[in-house]
Amino acid sequence: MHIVPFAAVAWILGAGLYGVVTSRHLIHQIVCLIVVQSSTYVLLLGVGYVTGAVAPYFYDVPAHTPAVDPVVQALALTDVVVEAAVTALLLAFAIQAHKRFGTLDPQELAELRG
Amino acid sequence: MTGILAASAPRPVTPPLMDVLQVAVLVLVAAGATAVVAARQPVRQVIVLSGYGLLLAILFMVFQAPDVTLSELTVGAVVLPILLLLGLAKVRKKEE
Amino acid sequence: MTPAARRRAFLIAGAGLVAFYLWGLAGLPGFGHYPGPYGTIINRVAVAQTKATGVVSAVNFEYRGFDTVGEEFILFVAATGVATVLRHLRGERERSAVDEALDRDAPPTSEAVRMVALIFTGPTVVIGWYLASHAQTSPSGGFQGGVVLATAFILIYLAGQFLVFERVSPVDITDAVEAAGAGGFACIGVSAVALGLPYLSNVLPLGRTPGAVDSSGTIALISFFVGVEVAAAFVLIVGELLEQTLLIRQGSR
Amino acid sequence: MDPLLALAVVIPLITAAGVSALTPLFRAHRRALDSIAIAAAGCVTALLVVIMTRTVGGEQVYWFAGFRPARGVAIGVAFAVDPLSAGLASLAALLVTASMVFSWRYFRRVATYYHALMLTFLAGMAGFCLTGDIFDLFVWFELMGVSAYALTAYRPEERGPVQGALNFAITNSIGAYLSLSGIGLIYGRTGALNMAQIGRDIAGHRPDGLVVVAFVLVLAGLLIKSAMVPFHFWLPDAHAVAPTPVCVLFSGVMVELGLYGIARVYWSMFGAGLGHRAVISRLFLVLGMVTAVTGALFCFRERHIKRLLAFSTISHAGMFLVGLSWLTPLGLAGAAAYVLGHGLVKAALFLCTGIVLHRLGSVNETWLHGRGRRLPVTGAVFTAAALGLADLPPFATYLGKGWIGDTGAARGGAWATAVLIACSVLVGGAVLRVAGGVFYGLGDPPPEDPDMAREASEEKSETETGRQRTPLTMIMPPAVLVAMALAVGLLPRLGPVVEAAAVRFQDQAAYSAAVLFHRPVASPAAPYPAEGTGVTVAALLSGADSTVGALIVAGLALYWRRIPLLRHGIEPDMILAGPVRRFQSGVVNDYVTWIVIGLTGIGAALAVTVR
Repeated sequence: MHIVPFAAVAWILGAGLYGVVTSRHLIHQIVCLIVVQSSTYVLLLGVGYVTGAVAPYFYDVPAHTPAVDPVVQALALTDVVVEAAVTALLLAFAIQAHKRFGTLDPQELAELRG
Repeated sequence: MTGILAASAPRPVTPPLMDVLQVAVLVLVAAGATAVVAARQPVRQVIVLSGYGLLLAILFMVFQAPDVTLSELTVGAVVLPILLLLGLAKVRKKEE
Repeated sequence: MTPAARRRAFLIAGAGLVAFYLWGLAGLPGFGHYPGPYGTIINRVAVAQTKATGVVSAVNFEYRGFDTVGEEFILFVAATGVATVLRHLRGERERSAVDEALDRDAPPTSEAVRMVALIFTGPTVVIGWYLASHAQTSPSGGFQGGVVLATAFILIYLAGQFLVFERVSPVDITDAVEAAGAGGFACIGVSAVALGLPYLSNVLPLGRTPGAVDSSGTIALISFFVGVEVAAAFVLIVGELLEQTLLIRQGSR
Repeated sequence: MDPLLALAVVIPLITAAGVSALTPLFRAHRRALDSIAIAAAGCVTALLVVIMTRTVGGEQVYWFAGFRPARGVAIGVAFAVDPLSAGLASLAALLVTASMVFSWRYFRRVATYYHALMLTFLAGMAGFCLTGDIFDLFVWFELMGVSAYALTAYRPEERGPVQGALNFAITNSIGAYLSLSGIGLIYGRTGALNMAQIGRDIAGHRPDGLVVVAFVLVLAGLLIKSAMVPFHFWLPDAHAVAPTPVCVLFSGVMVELGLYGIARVYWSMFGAGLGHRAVISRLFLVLGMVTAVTGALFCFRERHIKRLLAFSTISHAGMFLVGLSWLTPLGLAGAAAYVLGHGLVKAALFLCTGIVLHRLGSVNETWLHGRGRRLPVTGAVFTAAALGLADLPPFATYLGKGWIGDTGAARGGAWATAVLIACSVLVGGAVLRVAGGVFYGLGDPPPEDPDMAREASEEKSETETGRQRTPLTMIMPPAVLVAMALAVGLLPRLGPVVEAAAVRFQDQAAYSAAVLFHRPVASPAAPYPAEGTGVTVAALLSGADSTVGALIVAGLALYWRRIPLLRHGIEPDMILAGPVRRFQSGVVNDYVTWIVIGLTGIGAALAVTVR
């Protein structure tokens, strides 16, 4: 059990990178980039998890109940925003590229560019 | 919504059960990532991505992170796919 | 490199990288045994210090609030950048997207879709507002709330075509609102400096009962500004994309 | 605590939000917009200079929201500033101001977008320099990156910019995510995000897999940002297409920020815990050497002036890393002085290129040959800057290069010094070739390279071309920057001050005492006995050598076809055309593959040596 979450992290990272490297379609490539980043969420939240603990909300729980690490959750939230921002920007680039080059294949883009 | 809030409430979860649940979801997430990468047809891929976002949200719920669950649901499973679909719609229009 | 060569090179090197990464991951304390101290301390002191029961929000908007300032501006830059890249270009017909929406060749939205969209708009706004305004108590906060609010605008688009979307969110206004959201957050911090306190210090009364709507001082306020900023940013981005779509549909005839 | 530290980042952010909130207002009054932006940037520059002077006596620490650490455990975010970080930040602010002034008359049309993005870019760079928190570092790294991507694609109506921006954004984002993975790892071990605290926690244990992997992953993003071979491919693509005033920032300071990040994470976090100084030193040395040589070779065969300058930046980045690689105060001081001098002259070179583009409408060296005679002033400034780039004393560059050489020679690295001088000769020669050919029409135009010509001809729409006279707002900034490069080189007592700052930067114990226990150390301990920073004969000689060499190389390149024996010889610099085609393919997939290969190589090297 102890290694499963982290093995998953490494697997997701590898899969995402594989997608980025082999992709022949910019938007597909952007989605693969999202996968690469998703590995960092799993890593952060996995690192901060405490077995049998509650979520870090003390609204209806007595204080000092063992809770999981709130910091990594805050970091993951920031991470999600970054993901949204970068994806939107890349998507805009891809649309422009398609408008200028008429293709979304990185290979062809490079050839057209010379 | 309520479900998420419930997840944040103190539930005396017996670790073994939790373990099984977590391992199951983790395996699903890893498989989901592979599926997203493997889906080469962009529109289909975006649909798969939305499903992957849902899986991640479930995983974060199991990791006791309701906050991240919410953002992953809204961003990863809904808004980003919409953006990507809009982009693809435009690109497809051009190709015709 | 040819695609095949590239794939081969990656499979070798990538396997190495993953193995290397696993070597590091193996050094982590076992899953479920978070060593602390950071989170443990925060969990112990946060409620007393900030009167917020949602500790994640407390970290986001108080303990590590400065990260969130940067985060909001990352989103701000993304929206600005999307507008920069997708703005109407020289040579392209300058007709605004609004009148294009009338005669676009996509099939008009069916009544059913309109109804559903309209029905859902209200609840969406309510949920978004709830999330944005309860950062200090429950799992929620400006970011999630803002995104949900933005989706409400998308629903309006579904229901009423681009025409209404444009009318509900004219670019200039949205732009201003977004900037105001991001800038407002930064200015709250400055108000602390003006009072001689460190940047982003919690200058408002914290309230007595943890988790009450008036509790947690600036946390709730910041969360609100973040909500505004995020909602406006996403509306801007979606708006730009829609505009592009319509322009191209028009141009492709 | 000194509120200036926070304001240095907050002022540009609020100004950016303000100008874009008031967009409709500024449509009519563009000058007001320009003035506000320039004023904000200039004000930040002044702030940072003041901060730098205040930090000479010891690190300045600023705890946001006032959460000071208790018993050495930090629960808030801190800025921890020392002279070097403040100095680099003020260089960034200065260059932003300069390029804003330059832009006063440069762009045909300009929306508030440009100013907002420039200001957020500045805020990102300043925050990156000043922060003492590893995740905060990541946040400002991303803000810097996102602004840079958007600025690269500022002219999306052309083919180049979008493609360059895509390669830039994808490679750098992957780097950022790898760095974040490293941060997650180290957090899992130490449960801390404050760099000083992490450093204390991992010090004293034998470095295990986690520490090594975290180090390499955190390094990944910084190596990509600092364009180390083989992580550098994005840089020429981005530079060739970004608006010239933006290139000033990319080359002048953004790449150097990547190197600063490497130095920061090494000396504030990993240094003590990682140990194996010899291994780390060797690693940095090899990376730097390969980068310096590759950059110099590719630089020499370029005809597209902006790309040529971009490759020279890669070469210099390599030299800076060589300076760091000796791990000595003098090496770090040399790198710092070199970065400062290089930033000033490189910015001037790019601005002059912008003037050429503005007046003559091209950046193609072959086409421009002799046509620059109409721009005598620009030519003079460009030539002066080129000489500065070739380490001509008394430009600040020669001091930096000299110190790096001294400390290297003291550690049996004389051969490295020789290689670095050779690189300076090649790079300086290439730039002087441009100066002589374009502005004075010496020799023959270098042979045309069709692809480069096509690329260079795309630059037209960036600015209103064919103007009759150069506006003062365009020629002043480069002239002032070159003058400053000279002045810095002539400063008395520059050496001791910079070396003292370097010693402080490298003393990890003093850093964590100042950050975690509010006990700034007055006189930090140097890991090595301090070495002389006087104006050594060796420094003067090496500077003079590389300048003379550069002049000779430039002359050879210009008059190659007139040397009798070699008249029918092949073009020396076209030999490289093949490799450039193969590696600089422009396909982002290739670039990512190279990143993975490079990281795996570094990881393997450390895995076998660090035990």
